[in-house]
Amino acid sequence: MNEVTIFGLLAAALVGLGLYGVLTHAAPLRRILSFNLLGGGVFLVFGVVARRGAGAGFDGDPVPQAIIITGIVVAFAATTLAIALLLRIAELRQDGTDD
Amino acid sequence: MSLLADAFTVLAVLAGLFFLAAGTLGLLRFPDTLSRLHALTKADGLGLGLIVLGLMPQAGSLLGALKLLLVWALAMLAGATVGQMIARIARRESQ
Amino acid sequence: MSATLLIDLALAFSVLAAALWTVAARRAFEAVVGFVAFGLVLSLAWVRLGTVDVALTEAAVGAGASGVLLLGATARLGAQTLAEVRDQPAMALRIATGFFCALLAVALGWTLLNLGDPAPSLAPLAAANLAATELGNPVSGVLLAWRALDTLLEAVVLVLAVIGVWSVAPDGAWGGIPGDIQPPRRDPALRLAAQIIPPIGVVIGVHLVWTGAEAPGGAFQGGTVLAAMWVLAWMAGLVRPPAVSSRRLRVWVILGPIVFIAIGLLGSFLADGFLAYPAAFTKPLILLVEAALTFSIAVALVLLLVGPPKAAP
Amino acid sequence: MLTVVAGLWRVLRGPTDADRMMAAQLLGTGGIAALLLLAAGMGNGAIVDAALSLSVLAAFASVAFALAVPGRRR
Repeated sequence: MNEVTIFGLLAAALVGLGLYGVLTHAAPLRRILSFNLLGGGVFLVFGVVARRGAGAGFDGDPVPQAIIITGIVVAFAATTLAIALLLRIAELRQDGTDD
Repeated sequence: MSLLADAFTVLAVLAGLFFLAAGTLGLLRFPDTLSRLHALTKADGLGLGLIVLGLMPQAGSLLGALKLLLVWALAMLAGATVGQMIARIARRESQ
Repeated sequence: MSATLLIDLALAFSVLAAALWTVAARRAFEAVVGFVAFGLVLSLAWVRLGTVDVALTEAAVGAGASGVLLLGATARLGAQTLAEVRDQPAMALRIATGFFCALLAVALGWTLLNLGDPAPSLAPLAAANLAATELGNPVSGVLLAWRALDTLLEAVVLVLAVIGVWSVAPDGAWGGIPGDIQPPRRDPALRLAAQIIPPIGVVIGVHLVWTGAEAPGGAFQGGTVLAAMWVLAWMAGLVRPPAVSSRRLRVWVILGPIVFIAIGLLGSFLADGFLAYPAAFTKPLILLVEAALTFSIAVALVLLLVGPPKAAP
Repeated sequence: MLTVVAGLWRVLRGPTDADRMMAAQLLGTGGIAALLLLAAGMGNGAIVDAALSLSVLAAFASVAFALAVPGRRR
């Protein structure tokens, strides 16, 4: 048992949980949340790989780390876009029922 | 000297953890929102403050110690602001 | 059982609990609270994995910026989130889905536990390349020199996201002021905080970018902190974003990628190829790119958080 | 430190609405405390920077919390 084992299992559990949420939730906001959980799990997989690749005086392999950072930012950009679409749809729907 | 500093660190950090735990307990056990808020803000400021105070001798440099102080100051500011806002919301909710 | 093992177990358990809460919560607001908590503990987990750069990013983007965005969305959606909970799939279907998701998780976990030994690593290569960049932080080195193309595309993705968010604006509001027009908040405590915290936050943001060359930190983390400070002032009603049609604003958004590409093109004339740095100026050029990127990232994040334009110019 | 992390968990599912914000606030403080202790424990000064940015962003996020709640009439 070490941190690689623990967080590796956590990553797997998060991927499963996130996927379940994406598939079973009807509300778009909850799907977006679940999708981000799924993403967190995938990033953790990379993190575990980075940790296993520790060497050359570093705590972890810097290449997967850089990719995680890129991934987090891109995931955030995608989330904002999804939220903007969601809010706009909600707005249109409200206008429709009011008329 | 360093033994003294270490002892101080351990004591202060333990005290800080105690206050954080006490605040958590208060948040769980107190009957109404405002007294829970009361418990929280004290625990927040004092608990984190004591931990910061305890870790300062270990920071190694003046700059490092100042950084720790800044963390605490920011947390206090946020705590005070949010405490105000939560109280206002709690009052509105109870009306 | 050593102390660190206990901490790791507690952290992993907390992350999982927060994730479960996020999926299982009944109200959307509760789910978002769970998600913010998830980001927070996950960033502690990153620290334990020895990836402080990622921990910084996760705390800033994952918990901070995403949390604010999602909270704003729940507040604006209001009652609509309640109505949609009713059409959940049937119990049998949910159980089946759960089963297959669990199967996937077990398979993934098994694979992760049985990865080949010795672990493949690019760390020695990265270390060799790091010397050439004169940077002290391997992750920054990878982001800005070795895998610069990824980072450039990432910055472009942010610009595209801004365009995407703007494009869902109602036709009448195109070119207007982004975000809801808020009445200035009559909350003195908030006003005070929004006047005191941003100056400190800006210093911290710049500090994060600057130390990014030597220690964990960098353009994305620093840029997020800067963006957060501006949005804080916005939420307190102290500042208003410029209209979307403003040329100055648009220039700020694309400044980072433009500088990056320009220096990259420079590299193809003066050095080995596109995005390669001339050996003598590697570090100053990297710092220049980082500075420009920071501004653009900060502006882009602000615009993403504030949302599409709502009112006519 | 363990007590902080574990204790905070029970808070999140605690009482209701305004309380939930307090829980988040306490969680932020606990997270900062945990980061500072980790920095000392792992001997890595850079983690203090993480705590620093977390403390700025915690302020930011909790304000957003406070603004998000009054919009909801319960």
